[in-house]
Amino acid sequence: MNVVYFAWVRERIGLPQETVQTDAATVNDLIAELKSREERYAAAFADTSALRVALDQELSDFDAPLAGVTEVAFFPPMTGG
Amino acid sequence: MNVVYFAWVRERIGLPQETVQTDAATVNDLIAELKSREERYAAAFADTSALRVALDQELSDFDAPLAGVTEVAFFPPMTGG
Amino acid sequence: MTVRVQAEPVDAGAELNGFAQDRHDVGAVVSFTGVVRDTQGDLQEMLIEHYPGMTESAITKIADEAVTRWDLADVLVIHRYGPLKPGTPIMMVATAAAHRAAAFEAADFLMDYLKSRAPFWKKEVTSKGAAWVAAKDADEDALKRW
Amino acid sequence: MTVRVQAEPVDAGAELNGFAQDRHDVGAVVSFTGVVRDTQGDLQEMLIEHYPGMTESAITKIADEAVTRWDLADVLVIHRYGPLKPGTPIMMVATAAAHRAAAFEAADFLMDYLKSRAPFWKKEVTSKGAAWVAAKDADEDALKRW
Repeated sequence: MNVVYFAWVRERIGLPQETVQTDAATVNDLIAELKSREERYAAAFADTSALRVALDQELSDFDAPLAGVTEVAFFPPMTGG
Repeated sequence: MNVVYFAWVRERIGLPQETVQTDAATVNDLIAELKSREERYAAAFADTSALRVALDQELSDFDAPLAGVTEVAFFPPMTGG
Repeated sequence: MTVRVQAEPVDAGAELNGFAQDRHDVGAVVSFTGVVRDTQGDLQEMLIEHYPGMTESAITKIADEAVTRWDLADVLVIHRYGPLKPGTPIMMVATAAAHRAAAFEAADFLMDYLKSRAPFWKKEVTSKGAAWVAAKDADEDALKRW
Repeated sequence: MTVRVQAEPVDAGAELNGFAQDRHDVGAVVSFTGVVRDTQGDLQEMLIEHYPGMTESAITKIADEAVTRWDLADVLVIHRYGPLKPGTPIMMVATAAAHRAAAFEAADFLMDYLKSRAPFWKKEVTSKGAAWVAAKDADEDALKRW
């Protein structure tokens, strides 16, 4: 699974994207798995209310299932316009 | 007193402006006086709800007094923009 | 604030690019361009009559009111008169503000008031003849929003 | 409908003049230009990050929604990414319609959604360092209007 990060999420984790081998059933499960790995993930995912997630480039929810998903993106609330 | 006409009011009366000698106290009085003069004025002023009036280039009302006014303008509702 | 009433064509793009250029506190610019519409494909020209003495002062009064109501960095109003070809701009409004809500609302307000309170009258010339454009009740009603 | 995501500068005036030029049923064109604001006079540049795969599709989805809700002749959205200097356009939106209400409302709607639903992130670089611009609750709340 391709996991991509933007803005300060990218900066805290220290890379723009990575391939993650995981059996996580939902986005929340994936986050728990990443947080348990290293401190930089724990820091980036400390407050998920400050984060947004997109599954295969569509905005989604943290309890959404990951079955069939090839790209997960984490980023702060968008500030376009 | 200078009386000016715009759009179809000007066309019905047949001139863009004229000098009117009058003792009319209000706009309504002036209209009554003009209507009594000639058919073209009667036609132009037949329905004052379809007209607007400006006194010295400020939108005003038909019952406004004419004391001190030097220019009266009659025209249909504006269609700018 | 810039208010212009002119017979000459309006280059909306050039006006937009020249508007509020020197203001570093501007984050939002809204423009409105009114264009001569030819829905039936039969319009030869649109004639705009105006009240020369009153026009600029009436527009300036409306623009002053917008500046009072919203925190604007700048306001532009240009309105043409005379004969206009289909597809060409009749007028334009631009507003500049720190944030988008003020710029949008002020431009919307300016248009509603210019429509019904600035002394312009439109006449359409088609192959069937010439006819004055009637004011719409909806345009008068729109003023109640503000 | 035109949607562009680009690193290159946006010439808002040229875009406005080229927009909906061939449509005879257009009476109203509204444009919004978002400009890099430098209220404190200390901004060196603004960096815009985006999500290349998702950006155009997210914007297109928002523009499609606008076309569904309002009777529009055309819609334009251009958004830049990369480093931007103060005073330059970040993005622009334009809407064309027969009447002004649709053009104004659709442009306002597009801006509200682009602000909070298109994957862009702003970072401000000043003499004090670089900081990500935080999303405002007011921008999220603005979506409830529609």
